[in-house]
Formats: sequence, C-alpha cells, structure tokens
Amino acid sequence: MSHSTIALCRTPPYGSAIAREGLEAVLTSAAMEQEIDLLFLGDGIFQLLDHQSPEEIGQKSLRRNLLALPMFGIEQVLVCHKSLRDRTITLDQVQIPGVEVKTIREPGTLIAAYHCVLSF
Amino acid sequence: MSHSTIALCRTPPYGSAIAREGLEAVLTSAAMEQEIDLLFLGDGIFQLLDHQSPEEIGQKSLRRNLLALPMFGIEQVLVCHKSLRDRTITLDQVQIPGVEVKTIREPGTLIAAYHCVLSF
Amino acid sequence: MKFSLAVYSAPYSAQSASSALRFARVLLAQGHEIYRVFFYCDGVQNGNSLTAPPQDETDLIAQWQELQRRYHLDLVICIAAAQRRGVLSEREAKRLEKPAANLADGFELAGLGQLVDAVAHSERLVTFGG
Amino acid sequence: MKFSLAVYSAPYSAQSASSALRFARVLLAQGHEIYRVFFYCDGVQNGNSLTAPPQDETDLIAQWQELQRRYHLDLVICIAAAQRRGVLSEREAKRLEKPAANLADGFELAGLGQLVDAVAHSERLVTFGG
Amino acid sequence: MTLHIVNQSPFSSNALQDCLENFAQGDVLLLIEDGVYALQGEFFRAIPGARIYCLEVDTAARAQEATASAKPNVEVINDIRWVQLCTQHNPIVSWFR
Amino acid sequence: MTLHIVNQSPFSSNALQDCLENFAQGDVLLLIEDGVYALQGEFFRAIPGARIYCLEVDTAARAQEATASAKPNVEVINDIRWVQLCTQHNPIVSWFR
Repeated sequence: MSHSTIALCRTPPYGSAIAREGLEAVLTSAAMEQEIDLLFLGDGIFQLLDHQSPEEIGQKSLRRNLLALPMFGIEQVLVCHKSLRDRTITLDQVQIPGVEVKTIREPGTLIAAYHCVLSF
Repeated sequence: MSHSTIALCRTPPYGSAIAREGLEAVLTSAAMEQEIDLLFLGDGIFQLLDHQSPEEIGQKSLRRNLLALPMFGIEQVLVCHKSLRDRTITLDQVQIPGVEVKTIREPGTLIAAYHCVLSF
Repeated sequence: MKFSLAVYSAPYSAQSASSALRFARVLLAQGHEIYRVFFYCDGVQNGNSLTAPPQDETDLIAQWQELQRRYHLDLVICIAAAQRRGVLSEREAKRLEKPAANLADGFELAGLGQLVDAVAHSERLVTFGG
Repeated sequence: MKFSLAVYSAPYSAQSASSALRFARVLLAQGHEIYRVFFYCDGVQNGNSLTAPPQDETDLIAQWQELQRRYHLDLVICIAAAQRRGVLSEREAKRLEKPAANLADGFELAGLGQLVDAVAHSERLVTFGG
Repeated sequence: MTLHIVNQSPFSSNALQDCLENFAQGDVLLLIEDGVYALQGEFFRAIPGARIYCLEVDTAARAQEATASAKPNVEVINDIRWVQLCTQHNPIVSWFR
Repeated sequence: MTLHIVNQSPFSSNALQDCLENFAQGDVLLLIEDGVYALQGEFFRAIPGARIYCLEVDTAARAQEATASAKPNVEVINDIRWVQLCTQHNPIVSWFR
C-alpha cells in the first residue's frame, strides 16, 4: 500500500462546489489509472442519495458523476456506518448501480493504512 | 426603532476575513452617523479577547479596531451570555476601554426589536 | 416593497450567490423594488468579467448583467473588498498600476457607505452568505 | 523529503492560504523538496495578478512569486477551477474571447492530472482548505 | 417577528443551533440550500410550535422531498412564498456560517 | 499513524468532531488557525492519551497561550516542529470544513 490513495468525501452536494470538484479529482485519478478508494462520510453521504433534482437551482446532478464510477473502473465505494446512522439514512438509500457499497465501522483504522489522503 | 440596525458578530478573528470585514462595515456605519448596535455572539466572542498577537500570521490585530469604537461614538457593545459561558470566558476577559460591555440573556427578543440585522 | 440585498459569496463556489440572483428575479417579477445589491466579502467575484463557466453551466455574471439592463439595477461592489480579491475597474487598475481590469459591465465599485445607505433606504435587507 | 501541497482557499478570504505559504517556506528552509503546489477550488485566486491588498497588508501573490523564483517551485493552478472563477492566462483569455488576462507570473494553468501526478510522486501531501 | 434563514447543514455547521438559541416567540424559520438537511434529524425540539419552512427547489435538489412531507410542522414553499415571507416578517436574519 | 490537522473552531464547525470520530490508536492531532479554539472547551475526552499539538503562532494570534499551557496533554509547537510532525507521520489528513 505504499502509494495507495483514498479520497474522503465529506461535503454535501450543491451548497458549495467542493463536493463536485472533489469527484472531478477522483475521476481524473481513475482515468489516469491511479488506484483511488472513496470513503463517503459526514455530509458526503448526501451525495449518494437517489432522486436528486438540482435543475431548478441551475446545477447538474452530482449523482450522475457517481453513476459514471464503474466506467472509470471504480467498482466499490466505502461509506461510514456512523455517518449513515447519524443522518437516519439506510444502506439501501445509497446504492449505485454497478458499484458495491461497503460500510465501514472503523474509518480511523482504515484511513491510517493509506499513503495519501485527499479531502473534499 | 423603525430604522434601527444591529450587527451580529458571530465569527472568530483571523481564520477568515469576515470578522474584519464586518467590523469595517460597522465602523463605516458609525462614521456616517447611522446608529448601529453590536451584538457579539457565538465565536464572535473571541474577537473581544485581550492579548491577541497575530503579527506572526501576517495579520493586524482585530482588537485594535474594537479599541477604536469609542472614537466612532460607539460606547456600548452587547455580548451574549450563553456564548460566553459555552466558551468558559468571563466578562472581565472581554472588556474594551471606554466601552460598556452589556451581557444579553435573551438575544432573540433583542434581535426581533430591530429593523435591520447585519450578519458577519 | 423596497428591498436591498447583501451578497457575500462568490459565484460557483457557494450556492448562495445563485440563490441571491434567483431571489432578486422573483422579487422583481412580483413587483417589488430593489434599491441596491451590495456585493461584499467574496461576493465581489460576482463582478469578475473573466469568469468563464463551461457552456452547459449557469453564467451568473451574465445573468446579473441581464437583470441589471432590464431593471436598471444598482449593482455595487465594495471597492476595498474587491482590491483585496483582484476585481478592478479600468480606473483602479491604472491607479494601482495593475496590467489589466476585470470589472464586468453593469457593476460599479464604491465604498462601504453604499451598504450603510442601502440599509437606511430599504424596508428589507436580505443577506446571502456562506 | 519530497512534499506536495494542495491549496483550496483564496488569499485574504481564508487564513489557510497564508498558512500554506508559511508551511512551504519552512519546508524549504529545512531542506525539504516541494514537488508541486497545486491550487484548486477557491485556491486558484492565489494566482490572480489583479489582487491589490493595502500596502500594510501581506501580498500573498507576490510572496508566492518570490518563493517560486528562488526555489523554482512548480506552482500549478487547476485550469477548470480557474475558468469558473475568473483567473485566465493570455492564451485562455484569447481562446474564451475574454477582454483581459490575470494569471500572475510564476504560476501556470494545467489540468487536474497534475494533482494526480503530484500524489503519485510525493512522499507527503498536505492540504490547505477552509 | 424575525424571519431566520439558515443555509448550512446542521451536521456540519453550528449555524442552525446558533439560530435556534436566538429564536424568539413568534419567530419563523426558513431552511434553504444545505439548510434543508436539517430535515434528516431532530433539530426543532427547541422551538415547539414554531412555523418552519423549507424551500422547494433546494429540497428537491437534495432528495429531501419525502423527508419534508413526513414532518407535519414543516411546510415546503416555492420562491414566491419566500418573497412573501420576507415582506411579512422583519427583521430578516441570515445564518450562513 | 495519521496526523490529523484541524483548522476550524469546534464551536462553529463539526470538523473537529468528525476528525475525532476518525481517530485511530496512535494517531496525532494538530490544531491550527481557528482550530486552536478547541482549547477553550472539553473536546478531547474521546481520545484519551492521544498526543495533541497546537501551532504557536495561531495560539498567540488568538490569545490562547494561557489556555494552552493549562492543558497538560497539549503541546504548543513552532512551525519547524509542524514540518517535523509531517515528516514523522503519514498519512496527513486535513479537516477544514
């Protein structure tokens, strides 16, 4: 794991640009065939919800970017168990077709095993 | 009180520019002889602490702006009692020479009596 | 009713810049008056003419300009906040010996007094920040 | 040791932009290497040449430029983030038919791939945001 | 009576909590932008009986429509009602950090 | 062992709390910028025994020197030690929102 990278997606979609710009960085990384794992935690969980309709606020759906993950070779995302629970969101609300959603109960131990952490 | 104004100072100094830019707006208002009251609440409380030394982070002391308040005719500031208590800060830590610091226990009722509220 | 808006957020970076524009549109459509829109803090970037979003994204600067032309809006950018953030008129660029200017048409630079004046002359002030 | 920095905050608006500069200075003074500084999100404003802080305030852009000249730093601004926020090179201004350019000397525009490359080639990545 | 407008997620920011600590009898709360994520939790116990609104476009953007309709004390409003709330109430306080 | 860097006030933002929920045995915490306001409260009970540092210049800027020296588990460090912490630990995680 000497050059393994994980991106922490902590911000909700739409209120600020950082969630979108974070995903763009992740997709670029995947497109360049660098292995990158994704951990959704905190309000980043909200990026995963289905039925987002941001057209009326003049934005494009961020979930569309997530639906593109398998095309970029990302077939698994990690989701923080406690973050889901704190927001009363169930695992079936955060599914992405073609992607395995794996819940993490000890995110600290997971993060410590990576060489590089990107934060968005 | 039909055109009375209050400024809510809620942000700590230095981490972002908003605390400074808020005080500049308040001083401009006072310089134009518009009555404006100041309520420090939340992390805005930290603006009032004595012995701030931001030279090494390349900023000017925000407390200096507060020391100028009497010169602009502002001789009283309001401070939220609960915000002080939550941060274990005592009233004697937030004194400004020439300015009466008045604690407020029901900020909501106070705010509702103003015509205009600025937020910084 | 006579409104003024205070906008503290940069376009694109925060949604509140676009919420302000939407609110302004609905206000005007409902027959209300906008005395002034005052751009302060990072909000001064709403008047940066070099902003170039991709074609399939909203161009907030162009939309403010359109609204300004249609309703003769008073769109004021705080001059001190703008200098610190690199938004300059031709005149300011010359005075500060900077190589270019980037203040968008329809916006004007002025002092904080214009915010104080807006507060004094409006029945409502709505702030957009974050 | 070989470091890269990722800077997400605009100068003046957030302290983290100035913390990044201070950290870079100490790194270099301690004999470490900076592979790249990548400016992303609002951090692209660190390369806005029209920034004109008052004379008694720190000019972060000038200080990055000075550090760049002295250590030949690779200061890269994300081109997509910069377009959305109005930071353009001469070439981009021409291509996008904008009236002026404001990319400061010493900085260059490039794609997000430069962040990915920095991650791959550095022993440490430190992010400055907020 | 004050109209309080909150645009930050209560899971990330203290803006909503600060707002509720400054809520007076008769005040009204409007959730916009990321503020609508407050619908995912139990944040309104401090202001029983208060009128709470959330903006339709922001609620839809964030897939919070079902959560909103499940809260009996929350009303989803369009932009025209937003303007009306601003004319009907004063002062207007924005909690954006 | 991870170096966690927090630059937001815990009274305004959930950054510190999120950080502490992602803290592993042996991890280290560095408070910078508005993060040093954590010294004004009791935020570190979740990580007993962990090494906690705060940056000298940011502590001085915010008049938090006395508070820092009153906390036995917190060490005030200069910028050179900051760089050293970054060389001694990996990965480095910034909590800035």
